[in-house]
Amino acid sequence: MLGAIGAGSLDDLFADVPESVRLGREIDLPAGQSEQEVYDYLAGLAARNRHADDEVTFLGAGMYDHYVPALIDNLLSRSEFLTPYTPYQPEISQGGLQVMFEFQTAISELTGLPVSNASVYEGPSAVAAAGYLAKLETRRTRLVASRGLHPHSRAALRTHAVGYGMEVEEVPLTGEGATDVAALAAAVDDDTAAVFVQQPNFLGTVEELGELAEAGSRTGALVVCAADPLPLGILRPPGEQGVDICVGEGQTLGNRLDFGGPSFGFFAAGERFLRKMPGRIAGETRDVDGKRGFVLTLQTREQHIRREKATHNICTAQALNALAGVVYLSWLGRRGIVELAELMLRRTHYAREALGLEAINPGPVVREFAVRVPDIDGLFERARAERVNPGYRLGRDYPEYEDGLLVAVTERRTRQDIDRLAALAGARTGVAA
Amino acid sequence: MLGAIGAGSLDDLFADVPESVRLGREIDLPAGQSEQEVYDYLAGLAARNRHADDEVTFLGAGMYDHYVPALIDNLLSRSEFLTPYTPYQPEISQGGLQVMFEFQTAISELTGLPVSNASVYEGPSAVAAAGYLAKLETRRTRLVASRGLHPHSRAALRTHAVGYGMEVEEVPLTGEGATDVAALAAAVDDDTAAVFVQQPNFLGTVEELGELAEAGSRTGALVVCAADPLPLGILRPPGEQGVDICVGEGQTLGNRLDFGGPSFGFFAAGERFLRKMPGRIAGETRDVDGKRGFVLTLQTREQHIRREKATHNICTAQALNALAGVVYLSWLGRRGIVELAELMLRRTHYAREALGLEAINPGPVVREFAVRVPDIDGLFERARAERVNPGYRLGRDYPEYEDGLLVAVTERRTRQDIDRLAALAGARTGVAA
Amino acid sequence: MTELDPRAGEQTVTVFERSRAGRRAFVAPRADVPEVDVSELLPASQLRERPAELPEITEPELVRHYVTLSSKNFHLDEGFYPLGSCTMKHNPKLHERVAALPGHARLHPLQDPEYAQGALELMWRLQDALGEIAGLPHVSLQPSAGSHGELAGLLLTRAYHEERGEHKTKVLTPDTAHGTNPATVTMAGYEVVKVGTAPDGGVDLDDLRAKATDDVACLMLTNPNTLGLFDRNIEEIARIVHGVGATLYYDGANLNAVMGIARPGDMGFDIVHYNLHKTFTQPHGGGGPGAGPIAVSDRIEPFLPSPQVIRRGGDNGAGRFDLDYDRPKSIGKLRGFQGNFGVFVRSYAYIRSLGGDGLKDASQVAVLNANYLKARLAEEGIAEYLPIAFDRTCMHEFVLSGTGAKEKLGIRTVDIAKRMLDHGVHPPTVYFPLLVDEALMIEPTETETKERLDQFADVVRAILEEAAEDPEIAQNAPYTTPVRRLDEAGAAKRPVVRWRPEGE
Amino acid sequence: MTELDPRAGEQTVTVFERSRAGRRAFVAPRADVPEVDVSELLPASQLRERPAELPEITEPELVRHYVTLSSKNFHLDEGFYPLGSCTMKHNPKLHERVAALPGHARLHPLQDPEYAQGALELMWRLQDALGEIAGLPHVSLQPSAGSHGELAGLLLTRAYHEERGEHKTKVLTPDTAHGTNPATVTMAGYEVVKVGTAPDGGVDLDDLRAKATDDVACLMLTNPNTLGLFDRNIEEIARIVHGVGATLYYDGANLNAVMGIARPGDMGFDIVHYNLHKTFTQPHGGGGPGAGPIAVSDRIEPFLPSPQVIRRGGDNGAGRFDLDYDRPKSIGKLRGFQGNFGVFVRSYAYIRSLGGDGLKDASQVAVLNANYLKARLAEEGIAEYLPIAFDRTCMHEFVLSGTGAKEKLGIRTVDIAKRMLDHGVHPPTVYFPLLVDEALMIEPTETETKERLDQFADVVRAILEEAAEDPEIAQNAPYTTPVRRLDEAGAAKRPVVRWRPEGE
Ligand SMILES: Cc1ncc(COP(=O)(O)O)c(C=O)c1O
Ligand SMILES: Cc1ncc(COP(=O)(O)O)c(C=O)c1O
Repeated sequence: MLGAIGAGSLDDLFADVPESVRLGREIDLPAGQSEQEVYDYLAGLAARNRHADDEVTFLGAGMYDHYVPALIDNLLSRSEFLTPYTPYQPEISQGGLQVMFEFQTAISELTGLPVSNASVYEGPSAVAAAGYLAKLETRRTRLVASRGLHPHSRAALRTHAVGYGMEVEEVPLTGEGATDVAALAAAVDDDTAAVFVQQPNFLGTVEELGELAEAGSRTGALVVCAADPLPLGILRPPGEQGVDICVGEGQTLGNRLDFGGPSFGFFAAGERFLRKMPGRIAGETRDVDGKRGFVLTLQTREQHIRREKATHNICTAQALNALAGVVYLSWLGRRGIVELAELMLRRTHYAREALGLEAINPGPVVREFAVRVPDIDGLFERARAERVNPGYRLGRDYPEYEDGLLVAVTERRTRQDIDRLAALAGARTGVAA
Repeated sequence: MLGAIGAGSLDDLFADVPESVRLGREIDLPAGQSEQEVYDYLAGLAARNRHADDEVTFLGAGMYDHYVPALIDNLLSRSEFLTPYTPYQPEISQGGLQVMFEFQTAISELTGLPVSNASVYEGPSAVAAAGYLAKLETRRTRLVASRGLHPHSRAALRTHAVGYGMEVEEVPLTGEGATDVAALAAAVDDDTAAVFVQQPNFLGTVEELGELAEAGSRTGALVVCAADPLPLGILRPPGEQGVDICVGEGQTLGNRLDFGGPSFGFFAAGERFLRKMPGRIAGETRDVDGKRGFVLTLQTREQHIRREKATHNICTAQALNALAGVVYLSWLGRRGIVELAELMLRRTHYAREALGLEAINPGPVVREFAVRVPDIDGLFERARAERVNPGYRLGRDYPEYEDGLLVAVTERRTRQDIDRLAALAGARTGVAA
Repeated sequence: MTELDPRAGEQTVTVFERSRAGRRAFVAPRADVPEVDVSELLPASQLRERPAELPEITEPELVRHYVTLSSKNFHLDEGFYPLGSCTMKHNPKLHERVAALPGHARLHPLQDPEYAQGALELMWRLQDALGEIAGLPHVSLQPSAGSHGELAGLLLTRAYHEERGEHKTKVLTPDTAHGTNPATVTMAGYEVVKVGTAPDGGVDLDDLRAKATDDVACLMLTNPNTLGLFDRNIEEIARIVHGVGATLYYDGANLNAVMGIARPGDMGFDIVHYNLHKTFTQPHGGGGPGAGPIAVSDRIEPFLPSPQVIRRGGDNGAGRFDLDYDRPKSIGKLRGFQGNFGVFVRSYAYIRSLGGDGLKDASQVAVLNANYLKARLAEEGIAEYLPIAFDRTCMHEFVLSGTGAKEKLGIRTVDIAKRMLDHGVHPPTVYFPLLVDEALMIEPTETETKERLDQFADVVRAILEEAAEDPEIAQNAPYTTPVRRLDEAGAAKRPVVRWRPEGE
Repeated sequence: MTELDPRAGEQTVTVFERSRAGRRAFVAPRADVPEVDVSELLPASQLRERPAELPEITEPELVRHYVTLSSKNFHLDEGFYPLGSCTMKHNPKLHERVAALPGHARLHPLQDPEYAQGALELMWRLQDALGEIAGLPHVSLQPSAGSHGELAGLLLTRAYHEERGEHKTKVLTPDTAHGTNPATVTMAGYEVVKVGTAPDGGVDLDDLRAKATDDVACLMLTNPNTLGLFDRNIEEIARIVHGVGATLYYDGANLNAVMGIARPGDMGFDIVHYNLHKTFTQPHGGGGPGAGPIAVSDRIEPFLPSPQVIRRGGDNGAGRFDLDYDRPKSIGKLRGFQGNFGVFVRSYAYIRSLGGDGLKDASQVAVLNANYLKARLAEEGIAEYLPIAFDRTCMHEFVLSGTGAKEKLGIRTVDIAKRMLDHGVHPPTVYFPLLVDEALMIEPTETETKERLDQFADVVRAILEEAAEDPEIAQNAPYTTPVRRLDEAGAAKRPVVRWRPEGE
């Protein structure tokens, strides 16, 4: 091959690289290994993690131990889905494009908003992307976020907002662990570009979304709701309650825990935001023979066309994870998502009662709830020794709940599991059936 | 749908089933469960098995802990390979048919025999199938088997031979653990249809195949060799040494342990046996447009065409497992199989020396060897407590080696593993490098 | 379009032809023991002189080769596959997941039972469930597929008779029997005697009575039979067969019709095989793997293959599972180890998923689907050309005859089948059972939807209508497949069964 | 052939259109807690009134739907995919296996570090390796992709300058820059200033000098640049940029050219992002996921995102890995949790498989393959129509211009690309970089064989020859794909971005 090129050696090909910036030595890394050795090494590392099958875990706080059906693994491992890149050539990418279109439809159904994109990175950066859209749309300078918004979402919003030159102000929770409507109403002013709430909120509280939206939009700010898509199977959709933009973390939809990623974020909004959305959007069209087909559409929003005028800089997103999401939703189906969400709902309330501890959010909750644990260190010590993980300690993110424990319940946590945690937490007995 | 049929109820469809043979109750089995529950239940059972990653295992004796490359899982999980049935319609089965053809080629290369079928069930029943072919071919009544043939192969041969009306006689091993050539020569007579040997034999001994074939075929009996296909990467092919039929267990070629199956058996033979082979055979041909293609060929041997005159009754075989086999062999490749077999060879000899115990087969061995262990019960007790599995105890199958231990070595057993076993077995030190 | 398709003439190449010297996918693990020369370790006589000509290819190209090949297969996850007698039901993807758990997939078959309790319990529970489903108490999971089960059945029959000092030489099989039945009879050292079929599609009782002589060892039967019909006379058949001291063998390939409805054991069968890869969902795999467990009555039990999976001691989970080799009357081993365990895991997952009532549902829907499709194919415009062979309520499958199409349209069953390929459905089993001229044997299974059945009926109608206009279309079909009709005769006449390098 | 293909006119349907009331795949686990009415647990205001219209479909039909859809995708495991700037290298299947290990895939991101030591060690080792490869000591794995890394880079730049009390408002990007660069600049609150390209394809130094004013915060550069050319003046560029107190940002999308050869850190870059999904093998996934870690020099380190993976205590495996949140100057979190860990597992598997010299080999072969293909495409019969944009030794990719074809043959780059679809190869990146008219940007990667490169050259030649005879063939291509040219303008004018039931 060198001959055809007219080069004498491989080195000749790098003649443009000035000597002074050449490495001049080997990269200082261990020598390459065979497949078997790399497998053994990484399996050895993996064995040093206590994963969700190694313990009974009530840990949630943004990612949840749901059962991922086997067909998702099978479909995602197909080279046809696994190994193409972004569908730039629609004629040979109808599979991926139609998946995007179906994904958009499912997200639109769940959120009650007419338009959805085909995924963004993940939850908290989706929240930040909504902030950017609010800036483009309103040209205002302030963002207001409920403390019921995931701490990571608030953090990501703050980080990104520095870039687009906005400030983020927080609205406290009530004594019942819900967003304080009055405080929200008070926090917005004519400079407020958007308000951010979460449904259910970080503590698992089912928020009065309509009231929040009304209060938050008082001065013309956009209302952004971060939502867990699974409870949306039984909760009134944000789009029906005055929410302009609904974003969220998609891990709960057929994605692995993966120590935090990759998963996907979703981004749905009212029709009027369609041309300001971030990320890829698939649209339906016809080919020259009149055949139905799908394309990447409204690309004039995107960085590769619009460059510095783009509505976002996102390029590579989470197509494979979003595929898992739409397959999962189709697997659950119209009735299944209701059954699953109701099971979670009932178990969540059962668990809160079974634990018999002081509830931080005593009102309606789904999938998660927060309690005060008098001897929280002791509980963790006892529980971990028995391979039970009681949940997420709120102290780091919420000094006001120093002794707070956030307990997540999914369809994988049986009543028996819950009773076990209750016993560890010192509850006298379980709840009567 | 019942309406279209003109039936009033589902029960009407079963009117032909006499009341007296109806079950009249539910099947007495636990109620059906969700995917998640079935998964949890079976995962719970699986967790009660100590598998090959749970311990350092030297267990072999017919199935071996080889590394199966990830691409095999990926390819085998493809619906295109996983979910068709036998390629009865060649126009829409070229994938499966070409795989068979490639498989046949690879087996033919390894065994040094010109024709191979596309798989039989597994090793020992492949041996039995060779017995049946010998009967069809020679119309003689006796079969002679070396005690170096896997005990399961000898057992399966005996079981099947009762059906086709033949007796099986055994030839002992020498004091060095090789088939006794003189005894073999003495055992064959004019009624002998076939002799059976194994390479390497059950103890890991590399047999003098040419001498055995010469002795065994003295009176016109067919020479059948059961072989492990992986060492054939460096061993002289049976087909070059007077062997008529080479059969074997294919698990070592990219198949899982699976507690014994499914794997595949292979069946290769001289050209003259082509029309007497059992099982499916793919052949190359052309379509009406002159395009190269593959079909199931020589089907007039098979049960669905020839019925009681078929050369075997096999129908469903091991297509998916054979696919793993040919992918594995292609993955190893021309040089890789040599490297792998040489690594096994060296480690086997290293291990025998390291153990420092009395060798039952002190001559050339590959992948496996047998030693006498003075306190074999003690060794197992010590080793199992440390999650080391020393190997296979020969006592049950070979009363003559009551204290015998068969130690298998693959590319997965490192020198460190071997030294650990040696230490457990009381060897003073490992071997110098 | 072909003239605009630059790949239309592309020829397939084998993986061997993709080989290029020096390439590789495999990398050897580090050599950690002394690199002794191979010639010091092996006798010269046993050293290979030149390497086996396996391909030299990189991982990406290897993956592409097999991915590309795979895409030339039609498969069940693509569309309708009503291959009669093969029960092409959907294999839930869960089954692949549980089979792949390291505790299953990486378990050595000779692991000490103490460390394989989970696997043995699974086998024990599967035996138990299968026994309950067939109504016969003793199960061996060992046989590798249906035909292996059949062989086991006849070896058991032989052992049973021999113990009683009876010498029998014949085995009866109906003329509708699957080819494995007579092939098995021969392999088991018996002579095949064919029994005729009555006008209603069942066993001809008179013929059976005439042929059921004292030297008959067994009648092999499937019920419903390969015509998809339940033999109403099954009790009388059992009486006749048992009357001459023969065993009654149940070919379980058609068990999918009757789970939870009627049990072979209750019908009088002594020995049953199951095709786990039909009734109890396996991935089909391009023709395997499968498993053919057998169940038997008390009198046959002593002869079952060795080892048997048993539970020792306590009843309620307290017991310990073991392999029992102490079976002095056993016919011995049929194969290595304990059978196709990976297959057992899948089938047991299936049984647990469905439960007792789910299995019955499955059979009912299988029968419903078959009858619905039969009704659709009995419509005008189809039935004239493809009349049903035996017009009764069918069970899980039914058989049409292509005689009408042959006579009236000039197209044969093979042409109809080939034209189906262009429509993206798999043809039924064709030219079987032999009894039916130009047979099409159709088994939709319960995992298909009404839309699929309707679509299939529409396809059949479309093919017949098209043939009425121009029979050559079907006669020369298919057109849209990776290759078209292949020269099978030539392949058999000058067999090329392996690739060889140019010039070799 | 179309007239003989009964499926030629078949229209695709969405999974929603396959829905039939009452069907399902999912079965709910047993309800084991009291079945309290939902209305007792949720306020009426928050109760959904009608269920979300998700499909009702069985598992087999669901599988078929997506398997069938998938087969409409061209993909890397099928054939050559020289999509410039995307580094479509083969992702070894091992990577999927190790990522799927339960210890990785089932690990909760908030697991106590004590019980996640393996994961943290992997991340720590990956950081270490990436730092060594880029020649910059401090790595954050957090950004989700390249563009996210870019944003992080500019936020770091801002934090750095702010700490020093410097207020800067502009960021320089070359006119060859990828679209994400200017888009990021805007999102990060800076103004974009474009720098021109010199006749040799590198940065126009004069223009750079003119625009490198005190209010410039950063120059974003990729080297080799998007023309596939290594900028020989990189040291001078660094001097100019650093001279005005700006940072030099390395867009790592093209790192695949220079691993083990030259390191961005040694070239003078302050901040680097890696596209793990390009250089360090990810499965591509139809457009993700990926990850865009960043590496920085000492002076930028204090501002890195939080948390950082660190090792506390002993050096040799004795240490304990932890997440460090105590980073007072940090720009904060860019996203949830610790980043795309599953991506890290794959990339680290890659780095361990190749080792230091293997990575260098990879870059060398990537460059060799690009230059070989460039040479093949510079042959007579091709180069007249598709001249290379900047004719120098290229690095891992190169850019052709379709101007010749447009003028001499009347076909545009888009036509060539569409006709490639019929040949079964993926077209290069087209119409980028903007600087080159009718651009074709070709990146073969090192995992391709010479045969693939030759085949691609043959395809290009065939298309051009064909166009010389009849340009309409390319102008109307493709012909063999599941759909043909699609109405993109119509799609954008009247956007239909979700399915709706009839009548809604
Ligand atoms: C009726 C019948 N009997 C027996 C068999 C043989 O079963 P197997 O293929 O499992 O050996 C089949 C398989 O097609 C069959 O349909
Ligand atoms: C040169 C260049 N820079 C930046 C990017 C953006 O990277 P990502 O897609 O990971 O966000 C790309 C991706 O295509 C690229 O090619």
